[in-house]
Amino acid sequence: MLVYTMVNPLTSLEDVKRILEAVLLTQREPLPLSELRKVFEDALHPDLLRRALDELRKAWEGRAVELVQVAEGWCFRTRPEYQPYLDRLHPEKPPRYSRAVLETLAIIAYRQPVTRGDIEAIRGVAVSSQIIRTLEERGWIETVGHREVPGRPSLYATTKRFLSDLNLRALSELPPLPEVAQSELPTSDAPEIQQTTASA
Amino acid sequence: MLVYTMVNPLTSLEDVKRILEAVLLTQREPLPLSELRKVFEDALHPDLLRRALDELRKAWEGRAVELVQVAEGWCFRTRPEYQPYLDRLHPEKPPRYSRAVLETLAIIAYRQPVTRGDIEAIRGVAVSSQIIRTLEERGWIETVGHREVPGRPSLYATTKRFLSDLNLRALSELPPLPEVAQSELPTSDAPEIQQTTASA
Amino acid sequence: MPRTSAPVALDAAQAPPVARVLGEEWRDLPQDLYIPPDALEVILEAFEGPLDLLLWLIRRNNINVLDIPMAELTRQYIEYVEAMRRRRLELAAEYLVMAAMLIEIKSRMLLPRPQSVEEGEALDPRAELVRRLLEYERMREAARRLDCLPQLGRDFLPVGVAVERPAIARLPQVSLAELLAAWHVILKRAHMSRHHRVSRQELSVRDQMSRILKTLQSEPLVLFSDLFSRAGGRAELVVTLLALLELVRERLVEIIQATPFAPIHARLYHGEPAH
Repeated sequence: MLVYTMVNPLTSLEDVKRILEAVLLTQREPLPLSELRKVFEDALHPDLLRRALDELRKAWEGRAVELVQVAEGWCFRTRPEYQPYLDRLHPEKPPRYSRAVLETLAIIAYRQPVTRGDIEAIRGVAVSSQIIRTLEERGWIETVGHREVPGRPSLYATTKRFLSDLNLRALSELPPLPEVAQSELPTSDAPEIQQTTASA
Repeated sequence: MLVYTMVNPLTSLEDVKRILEAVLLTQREPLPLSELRKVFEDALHPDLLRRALDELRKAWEGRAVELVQVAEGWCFRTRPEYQPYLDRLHPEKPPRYSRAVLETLAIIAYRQPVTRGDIEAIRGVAVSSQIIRTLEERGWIETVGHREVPGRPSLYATTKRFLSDLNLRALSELPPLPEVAQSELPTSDAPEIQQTTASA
Repeated sequence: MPRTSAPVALDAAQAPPVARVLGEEWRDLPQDLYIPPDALEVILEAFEGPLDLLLWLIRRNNINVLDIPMAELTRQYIEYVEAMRRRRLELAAEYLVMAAMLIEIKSRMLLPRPQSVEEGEALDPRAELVRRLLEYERMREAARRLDCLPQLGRDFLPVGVAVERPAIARLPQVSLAELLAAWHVILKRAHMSRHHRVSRQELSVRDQMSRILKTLQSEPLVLFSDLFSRAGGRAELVVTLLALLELVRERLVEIIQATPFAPIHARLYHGEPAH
């Protein structure tokens, strides 16, 4: 039997389920039992509340949305299999790399092999480890050696993955770019690099 | 039969309904048919989409949540009868609109497009900017043009959002304008309307 | 104040309490228009303006709005305005305008009507006021009915459940154009004064430099000639040679030959005391 005191007395477990369904469907956050009991002014026996929730969960089994109990309470959630359909509604904006990452990548691509110091000298600002890690984790750059100077800094170069991800067969397919004259571009620990071709 | 091209081909109307249900249950804003078609990569025949929606609406009848078609599209909403239960979770009610706001809204709804001057002429008092702003911020009214008179005042009209927020599909579903006949005006039990005996 | 008339109960469902005085709701106003001085302001705040007040006065006295006893109405209205002035309340301009309008109507009604040449048009000066009152009355009622409609957020809620998102990180894509743009920014910052072009050949040289370094990472000592074995043509041979020379110049690679005419090897640069 239900125990409650309501303006319109509930008459059945069905009523309780109907109300719980409405409450849970309007909430994005899981609701703990204590909150759910508030809906019935704490007048619903805890066993009945649980039974209603259990029956409701069963009723939703096999549908695209299911009722689940998580650490924080009860909530309705879409099943992951339906994610692709939901994604079509709001195609997420593709994430973008920051300017610092792009510049670092450009420097490694065009000036490889380079050390972090080289990159910093060209960019004029410090290059965080995070930037290097981002590009390494992406599989776009790798350490190909160390420069034999104090600290033995890593020499970075681009990978085959980088080329294939950018639809290139070889580095030489990168678009030629205007470049700073050697005298203009600061260098760090690297001995001076000559322009191998003067095409100015 | 369904017409579609999908990675995982749909096999039945049931699948379509299950997907629509998931999509609509996750969206707080109404979804127009064009958006719903995107979910199926525009490969679902419009008739089938409508049929699925109709069947889904019927399947939800009698529950505390209903599938409704409003001006902006389709959406699931709780039924007003269950609001007292929902209010117990969120006791803070949205503020009620003042008479000034409601009268302004009514004039815009029934006499649109109107300028602020038009509204003032009907209400006999100045309409504060705050009133207009309140309605604009709610997304219920918008400027749809300007009257070509000195000052080029804004012409206000109601929005689709206004209709949607009242569970309506079109302006024609608004309650009809009351006919205020002379006989309706006196509200007392006075037998007959008094004549102008005392005038002048 | 005004004549007494039948008690008028404002329709409770239709109108909110006219006022609250000392916590008490005034639904029924004193029928002979007794206005407690302190309540005047409160009462006037209950009206949305002169039309609202006028409609109330008309209702209160059971007057047919289409046949307004202008003199009586005007008299009452002016009394309100007077009372407000005595109490030095903020006198809304709209009420004064209405008072002026009522007086004008009254005075015109006292004048003999012109035997209008324009036939028919019995120019009742009250017509315009009646039209405005009726229109306001309709809108007031329309507002009340609108407010009775179920409203999102107040009477029902949108449904929206959480979406279970699998943690598939979406990776940024980079285009050649973006790389190019990044390079331009670098150049701009470096205050470029002369333009050079990275030749395709130099890029392939730098590419080859990376490759040689990678080879030497896995094989500490590589025969000089083996570095060229993969070469696919004269151009490639030249590129490889240039790359090696560049690597040596940058002290990244060293070329060693134990004795004259012995095989030449390449290995990663090991610093000064190499041999």
